[in-house]
Amino acid sequence: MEIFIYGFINSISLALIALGFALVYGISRIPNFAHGALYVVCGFITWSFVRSLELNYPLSIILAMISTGIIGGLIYLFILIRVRGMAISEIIASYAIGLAILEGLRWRGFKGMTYTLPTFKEGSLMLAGTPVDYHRLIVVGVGVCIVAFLWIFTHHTKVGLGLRAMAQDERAALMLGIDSDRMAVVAMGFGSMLAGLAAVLLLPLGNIVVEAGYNVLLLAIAVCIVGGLGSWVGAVMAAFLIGFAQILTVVYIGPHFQMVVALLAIILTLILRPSGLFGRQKELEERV
Amino acid sequence: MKRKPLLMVFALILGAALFFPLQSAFAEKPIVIGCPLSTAFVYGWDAQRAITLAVEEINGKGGVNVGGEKTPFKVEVIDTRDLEPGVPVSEALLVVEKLILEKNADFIMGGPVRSEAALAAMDLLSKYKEVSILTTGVLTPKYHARVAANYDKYKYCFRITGEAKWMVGGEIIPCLLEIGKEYGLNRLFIMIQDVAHARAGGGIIAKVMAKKGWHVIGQPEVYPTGSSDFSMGLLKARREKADVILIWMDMPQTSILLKQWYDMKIAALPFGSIIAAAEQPGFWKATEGKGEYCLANVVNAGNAPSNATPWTMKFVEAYKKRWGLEPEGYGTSSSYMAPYVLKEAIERAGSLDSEKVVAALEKTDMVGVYGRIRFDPKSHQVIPSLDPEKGAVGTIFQWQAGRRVVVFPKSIAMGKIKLPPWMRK
Amino acid sequence: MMAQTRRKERLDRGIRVRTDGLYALMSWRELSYLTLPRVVLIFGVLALPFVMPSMYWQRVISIVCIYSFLAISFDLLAHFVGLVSLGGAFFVGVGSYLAAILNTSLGLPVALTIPISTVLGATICTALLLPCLPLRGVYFAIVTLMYPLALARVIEALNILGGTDGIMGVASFPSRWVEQYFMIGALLLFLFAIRRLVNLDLGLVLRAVKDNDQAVRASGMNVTFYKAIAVFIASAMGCLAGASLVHIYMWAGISQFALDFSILPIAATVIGGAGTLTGPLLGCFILVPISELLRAFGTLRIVFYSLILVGFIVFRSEGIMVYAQRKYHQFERWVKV
Amino acid sequence: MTREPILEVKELTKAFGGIMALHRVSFNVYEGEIVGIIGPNGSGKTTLINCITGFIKLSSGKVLFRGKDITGKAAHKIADMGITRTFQIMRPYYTLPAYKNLVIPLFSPRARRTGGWRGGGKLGDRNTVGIDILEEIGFERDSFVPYKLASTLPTGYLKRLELARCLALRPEIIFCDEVFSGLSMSEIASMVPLIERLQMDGITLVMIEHRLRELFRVANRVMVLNFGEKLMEGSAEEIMASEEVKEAYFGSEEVEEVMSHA
Repeated sequence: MEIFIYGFINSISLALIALGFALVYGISRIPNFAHGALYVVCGFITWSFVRSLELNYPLSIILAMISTGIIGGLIYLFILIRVRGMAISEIIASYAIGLAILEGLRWRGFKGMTYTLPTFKEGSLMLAGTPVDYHRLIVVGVGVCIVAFLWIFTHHTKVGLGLRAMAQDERAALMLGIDSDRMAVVAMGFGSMLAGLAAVLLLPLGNIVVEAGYNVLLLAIAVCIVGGLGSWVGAVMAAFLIGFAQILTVVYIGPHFQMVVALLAIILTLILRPSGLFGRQKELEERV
Repeated sequence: MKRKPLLMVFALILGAALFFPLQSAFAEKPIVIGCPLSTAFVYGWDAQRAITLAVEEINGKGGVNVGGEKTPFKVEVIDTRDLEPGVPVSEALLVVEKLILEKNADFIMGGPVRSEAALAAMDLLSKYKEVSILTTGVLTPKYHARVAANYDKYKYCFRITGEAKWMVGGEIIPCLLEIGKEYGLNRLFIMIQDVAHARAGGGIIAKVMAKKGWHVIGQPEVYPTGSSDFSMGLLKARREKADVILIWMDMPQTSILLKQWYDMKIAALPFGSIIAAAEQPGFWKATEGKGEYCLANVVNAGNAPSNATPWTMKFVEAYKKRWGLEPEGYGTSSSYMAPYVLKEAIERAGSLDSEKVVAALEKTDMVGVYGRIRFDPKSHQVIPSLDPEKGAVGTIFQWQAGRRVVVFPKSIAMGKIKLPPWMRK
Repeated sequence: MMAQTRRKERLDRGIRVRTDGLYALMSWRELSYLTLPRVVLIFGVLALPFVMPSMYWQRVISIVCIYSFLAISFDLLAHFVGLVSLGGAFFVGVGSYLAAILNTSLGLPVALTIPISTVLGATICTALLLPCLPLRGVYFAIVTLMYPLALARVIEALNILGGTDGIMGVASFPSRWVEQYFMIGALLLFLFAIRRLVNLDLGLVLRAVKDNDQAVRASGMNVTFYKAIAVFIASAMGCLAGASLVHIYMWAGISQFALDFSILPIAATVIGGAGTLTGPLLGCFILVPISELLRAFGTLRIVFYSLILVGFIVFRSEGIMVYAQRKYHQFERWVKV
Repeated sequence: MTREPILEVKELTKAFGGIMALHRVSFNVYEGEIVGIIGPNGSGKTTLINCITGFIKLSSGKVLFRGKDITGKAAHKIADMGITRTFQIMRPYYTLPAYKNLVIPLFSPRARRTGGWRGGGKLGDRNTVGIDILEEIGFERDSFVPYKLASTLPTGYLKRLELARCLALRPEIIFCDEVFSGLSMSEIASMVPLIERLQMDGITLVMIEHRLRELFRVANRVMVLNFGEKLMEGSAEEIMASEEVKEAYFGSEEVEEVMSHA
């Protein structure tokens, strides 16, 4: 029973981490390697709002997410827009930006282990014999709402449909009058806000550390590739797959294989089925 | 008239390379202490602060008289980044070399913080015959074992901080037994990080405690560096009704573990043989009190307020005055002592020559912040003991109501070990 | 109006006008014009160890050579074969572990361990990368980025090869000079070998694989086989770098798989000028010393060279070497009319 | 033409997801003949070639070459056996000069074995053999053209370059995918004798074309594909007379125009 509950929690947190990355790649075909950096930046911004400016917690969360979204949008506007289309320069440019942000934070003094965020609600309750603390339940609740919201947003709102159109075929969307660059900025901003949301939800469980940026990027890439780059539905499914796989390895094989699972998932998926569970990568399937 | 862009570019590089190093050679001749520390991490910057504090105090009192002539210490700290994942150890070794060759450091102090980097640096230090005192980070018993095994090659390497074997045998196990006797606990659950010294330490504790009649639950749970989910381990501890959870992790994610332990109200006492997150004074505010009742070992006394020797409280006050907070990580008091030990050895040796200083260091015998400092002549490891008069004393403290109360060894204890309320049998 | 007695004449006018691309050298002046950059490069690099002020900077030269090997191997794969591999660290790691094992357990001398671990490492890396050769673009990049991390985690989890402590007490180079001149010699050897290879028939096939692999497949050649050859050559250079790194620092551990070995060579290639093979070498000779000079600033160093990297990529400057080549062909001199 | 067929295709089907691109197409090709394949756009002509030459995995059916089953073999193995193809969208190596474009096929194992076109490959260096082949198919020898970058060549020359790439392997069968399309009348006029000379050199040609007048002049037999199914097979005259073909091409003036002139 415990495996199911904590497997579910682990999967939802993986889904939250990966959604931002999947959304950005799905819409604007940009692999946003600065995802981990945005996650950590949002954590430290929230910390400075809460701890040094003493704003109340929900307000500082919203402000932090908005500012992370703006940072994401600016990264696209000033940097990634010039390298659109050249896949490898995108990776290198976005990774270098992420590296610059992370090491800049560390140099600015955000080091050590004393940076933490208060949890939403103290205490825990017994759920079918296993103690689960309220904060984790809130995380699961918010996670499920986000997935539902994304479903509604992309299927029933104008902007959402515009984003999906661009995901399918950018040139066709351009022809129909959807300004792909503006959409890409929206996508990047939205993706960064999702990264910020994941940060705000998951960081109170532990402390805010710059190294988390690298781990988060790794997990996001693992989930998105297994789920098929570009389809956020695939990403959610893959999050559950890897989430439970990690918990099962911890219980049955041994906790020290936990990190290996995510990495092997990437390598095996790319070799066996590069387009992942739901992806349909045009350039990989037969095209002559 | 021919302009050769290629030549110009080469000239630019050579010029830059030439200009920088020459400039530092002309300063007047102090004794240079090179400190390769990972300044982005608590073990790095606390050692840096302690060494700077000690050097300022020594220079304040006129510096070191080398054969009658007063010369001040000069500290050169360079960030080795060796505690960061993804950074090659060769970076740390490059820093050690830069200190020795370019900054012409006479002595290396603090030493690379990560065990592998320190072990690798031993070969470099012996190559350049550079005396080095290791004060923080490195716990692995392999360090002084290599000095003993190959004395004339590695005789320049000293370590003034405690090491894992004594820490486990001499401090952690007696403390566990004490807790067991006092509260009738005997079910031990071990969670360690996937690092060589943690695996070794965890293994020894499991074996010895089993022999001492404790019931050790399963194999030690090994968590890779950077893993952020401990729920399964904690649930297993709860299911198996563990009394004490031994934690040997120096990664920041341990605070996730402690917060989850508190939320789950698990009836077990967290005993941090090495728990970096819980050592710092800021830990209490960071976890809003969720870290209460957690025991943490800070290897040497003085890192938590206690009165092992008259000097201990003086050091704690001086540190608080200079840096605004109590001593932090377990490298603080040992890094503070190192300049003093070096000063005393240099004055006895009367010169900066490595051979003479090594001989003088081997005969060191002074009462320091954490007890009597003496080096084992064969392995250059500081001689530990439970009594401040006889040797270097370790400290295990418990977080009680916002303060770090030293609970072990008895000779310097400031309070008794308390159990969390939800654990009353 | 006074008749103009002098006019500007392009230096390479004599050479270029005769044939398109195939140089016919008619005089010493033209011969020196063509060979000067190469001569400057060779003697400049060879003279470096003498010019360096302190022993520390000589060690930096060896580190520069290591990064240059990786930069050239990245440039070969990315520009000439179309396989963008972010896994420089993978080659270095495999090479260094092999050299350490050969040296410590089998007791082979340095002169033997480096060649053996280069060839053996290259076979192992190619074999491990074989399944992902059919991948293209972003996918190949991500897989190669993951390989070193996965291997480091596996070694850490299984606690093999010395686990997290790594292998110690590896023999070092006999002397500093041997170390430097071996590195510089091997570097120049590989640089000119690769420049020759690229124009050979095999090099043409590799460039064709990048240009249009379907056409190569239609002419009856197994594309994966030729990609494997390219990866073998690139990983040989990476393993050579890894092996020599081990012998410089007498230690091998999982941090040899660090990301720095993947990122810095790419930065050097982008700055130096992709596709010219000497460009990445120049990039390393600029980036690594500067990052050493900045070492006192701690992590600001990484912020510094990642911002340079972004700047060069975003403003898409073609890199110093390409610019230098273009300018070098436009030199003029005053000539009597 | 009662000899043993060089290539037999039996019940070849290929479905992309739900769409049935090819539905049980079977036909034979005999040594030394030119077979034309015509059909309206999207009737599966290019997919047929891709399946036979192994560029796409076929859903079901068999392909026999001189009696040996080559279904599903890798594209480079099939090409190595002598079944070469040109691409509808030309695929030269744009960054290399024209004669260097031929160095790559001459580097292939088949070219080394058979010595390439006219047997020159084994002996001389590949550049000169490349220039010989280019001259064979219409690149003026001592002009600038063979040395120009492929990216600067006009379409006519690029189409010939595709053919040259196949010739470099001394092929037994060449699948020409719309070799005439996109060429001016004069270029086609100079291309037809080239095709005829290839036939005289004993190479079997399977040509997919839309320009029916040139195809009918050259092809011995023609097959009509419509919506992935084989409509008819027969000589050029039978095709022109048949009603179904007219329906398939209903309204396409070309057939009318050809009919009136034939």
